[in-house]
Amino acid sequence: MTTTPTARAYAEAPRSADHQLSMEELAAVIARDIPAGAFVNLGIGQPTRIADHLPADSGVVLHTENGMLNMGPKAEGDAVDPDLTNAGKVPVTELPGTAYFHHADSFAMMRGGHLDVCVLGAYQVAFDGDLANWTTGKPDDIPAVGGAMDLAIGAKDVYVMMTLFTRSGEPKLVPRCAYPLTGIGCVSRVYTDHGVFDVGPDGVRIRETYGIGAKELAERLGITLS
Amino acid sequence: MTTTPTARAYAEAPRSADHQLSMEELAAVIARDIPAGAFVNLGIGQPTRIADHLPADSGVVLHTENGMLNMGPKAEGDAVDPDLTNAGKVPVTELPGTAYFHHADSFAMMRGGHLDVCVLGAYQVAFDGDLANWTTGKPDDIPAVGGAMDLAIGAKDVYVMMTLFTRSGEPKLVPRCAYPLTGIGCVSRVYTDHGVFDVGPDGVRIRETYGIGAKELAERLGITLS
Amino acid sequence: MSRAEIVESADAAVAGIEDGATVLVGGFGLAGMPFDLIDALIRQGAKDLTIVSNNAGNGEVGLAALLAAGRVRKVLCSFPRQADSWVFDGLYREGKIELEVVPQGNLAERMRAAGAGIGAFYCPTAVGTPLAEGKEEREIDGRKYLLEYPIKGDYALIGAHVADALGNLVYRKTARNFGPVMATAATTTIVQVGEVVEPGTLDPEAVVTPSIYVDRIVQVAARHYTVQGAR
Amino acid sequence: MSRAEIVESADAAVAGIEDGATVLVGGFGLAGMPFDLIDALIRQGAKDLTIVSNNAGNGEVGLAALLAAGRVRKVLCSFPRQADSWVFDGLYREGKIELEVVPQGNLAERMRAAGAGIGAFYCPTAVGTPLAEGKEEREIDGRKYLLEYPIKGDYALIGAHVADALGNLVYRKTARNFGPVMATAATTTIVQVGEVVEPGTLDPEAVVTPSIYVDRIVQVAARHYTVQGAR
Repeated sequence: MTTTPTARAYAEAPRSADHQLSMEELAAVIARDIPAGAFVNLGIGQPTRIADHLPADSGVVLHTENGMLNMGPKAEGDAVDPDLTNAGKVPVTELPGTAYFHHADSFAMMRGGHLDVCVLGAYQVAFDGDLANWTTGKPDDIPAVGGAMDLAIGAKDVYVMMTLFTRSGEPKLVPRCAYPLTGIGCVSRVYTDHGVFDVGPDGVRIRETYGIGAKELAERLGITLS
Repeated sequence: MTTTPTARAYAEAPRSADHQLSMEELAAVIARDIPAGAFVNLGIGQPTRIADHLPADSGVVLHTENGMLNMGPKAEGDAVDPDLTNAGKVPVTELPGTAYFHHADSFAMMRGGHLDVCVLGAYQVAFDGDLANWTTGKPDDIPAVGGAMDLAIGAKDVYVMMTLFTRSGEPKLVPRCAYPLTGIGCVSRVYTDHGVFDVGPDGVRIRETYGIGAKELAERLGITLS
Repeated sequence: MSRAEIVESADAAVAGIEDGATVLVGGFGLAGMPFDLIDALIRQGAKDLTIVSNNAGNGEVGLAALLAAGRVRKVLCSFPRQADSWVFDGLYREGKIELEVVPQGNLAERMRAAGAGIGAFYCPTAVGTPLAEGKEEREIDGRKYLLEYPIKGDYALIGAHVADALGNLVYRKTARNFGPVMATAATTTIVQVGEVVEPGTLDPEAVVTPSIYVDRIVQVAARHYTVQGAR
Repeated sequence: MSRAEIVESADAAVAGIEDGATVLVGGFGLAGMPFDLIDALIRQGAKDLTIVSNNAGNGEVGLAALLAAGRVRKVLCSFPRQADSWVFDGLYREGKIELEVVPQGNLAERMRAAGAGIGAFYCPTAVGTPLAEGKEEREIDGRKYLLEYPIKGDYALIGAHVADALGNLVYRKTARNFGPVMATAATTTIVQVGEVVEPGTLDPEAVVTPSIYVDRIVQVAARHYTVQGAR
């Protein structure tokens, strides 16, 4: 089913920062890379922060899979409306030019490839773009997938935002995912606190590094620099 | 593909009229048989007349497959609006409680079996309910199907309204259709100027006769009375 | 389905739901959840139900209360596990309830297929994942798809904003979610609304669920639950 | 597709349509037919086109004029033959144009599938008829279905009523017909509207085509053609 992850991997003169990025700084980096006017879905959790870093004039239109385009910021105080939430069920607002639609239309929009970018969290991403972000597969875990598998295959570009290492120091960008897959070969770019990577059929490539050299990063991940 | 039409056919004490019905009278008969509150699609041509014979309090809701429920009568004079037509492209009106929808939603409504009754014209109907109404199959005929095949399989009950015989006297209710089929086993009842028939997997049964005895009618059609 | 019936109470609306029925329940979390109909269903007593819904209940209300009452044999949903889904979690861990996890988009599209007369469809979601197990895979134009079958309900319980007396419905903001799709996919669609108006009041261009999909309507008092932050 | 572009003329709207392109053309008869865009396409000169539309032109205007100009290699439609379809009829009988007849509902659903990422679907229409030839048949739950594939367009030309500056669209009455479905099924969707308004003017509950599906918009003057009685 999944293809063997290619051993070919390379890095060329990556941009860099002199320190590991916080999730907030990383959100700003991703916001910078989202093209003006793009239609974007920001997954539940960390990716939600990216919205705060989009320039007001970016013209980026946010989609939420529970049935809305042109979603505005989180609702506060009196603006909270139980009939208006994002996919994480957090109360949000609408912007001028909002459109509402039902779930089948909303997922048709995603799965038909109309979104430009989707940003998701992940447990693991493989060098070839395989994604694992829906279940740890532990026996006592109650499985729950939500829209994860639809989002994974649904945008022109699927970005992942995550810490590069687990708390115990294991890489989450890996030759092959150990966790149950969400989608195969679906991720094109991985944004982490230690650096940014392109992934896909041609393997992994370091784009930027933060607080670590490309050579050292490649070694920690088992990437062969070409 | 089509099942062999059953030879079993019967008639039991049909109601009758002392004369062949005009298409206008036949429209009134069909209107009488449409249940109050039903959702109904009336095909292009003769079936359109049925609308004029529905009692004002029938609560029948008319569907037109180009995207409308609760269609009103034909538009006259200033009421003509080029953006509001029926499936025959005749200008119509809307009634209070109209809903508009696009073509995929409209045909989903039909094909999902939500309409109670659809009334269609026909070239031929077979005893087992096969329908031929879209093309004569002549070599110089330009094929054109429109919504005929979707309508044929789309309603809980598909009625046909037609003259029983061609101008040259050939029956149009036949053991097996000679014309290319529109749908198999889809018609449940056939309303004609000479009588009304149930058709289907159990064969043909005379329900009513107009200006002809059941025995004579059965003979002309080659129906064996049981 | 002939013309929609306006009934006097939520209890009248859910009358006749049989033991063992498959019931589609609208709502995404709390938005669009038909609380009054679910409460009436608990009073009505039907058991051994299969529930199709995005989630498996929040806190102690709505679906969670139906589950707690022991009426549900099986849940078909995309996301049972939530911060406040302790009722479901407990039943599941005790082996007292069956669970079938369906990707959210498949849940919607499979119900649409049921309503639209589609026999099955090839869908790109879940290819190569554990949820592909047992499903037919086919490559079309170089992409892999799984064959997905319709999900049909005996009943749908949905919450809408306003109905007209014919049964046309409009929804409010993201509370629309699964309502319009479920209305098409059930043999009998039962709707609670905040208001019933005369035909001709709703804009025909803005009707979301045409009357043909609606069987019973009950008007209920507005009720707002706390919005929680779990998916 | 990034944000919709509002262009100054129908000519600018159809710029770049390549020879050999597949173009979805909205309208059911004359209602919703994007006349200005078609006229501009004739001026633009693209040839060898495949046209997907419900009909194959009426009288001498719109699609009929495009056909008469010799730009169309193939028509994929449900109902070419009409009382006033003499342009198509002539070309067809002379063998100068290819025709693929598709049931009207399949035309709509196959475009929906293209827009929704569905690889193929099993549909009950046309089973046992000449239009089933060459199609895969499968029995599901005791009913027979044919396998139908998506119809994708390189371009869609559609007529809508009002757009907002982001590209959200509303339609008018039965002129809605194929527009919303075609908008989802084309790589580039080009829309003519009677009016462009500021974002926030359209009711978010009543938007029929969300802006994500729209690439170019041109505002045109109202133009009414005689309504004919042919299907």
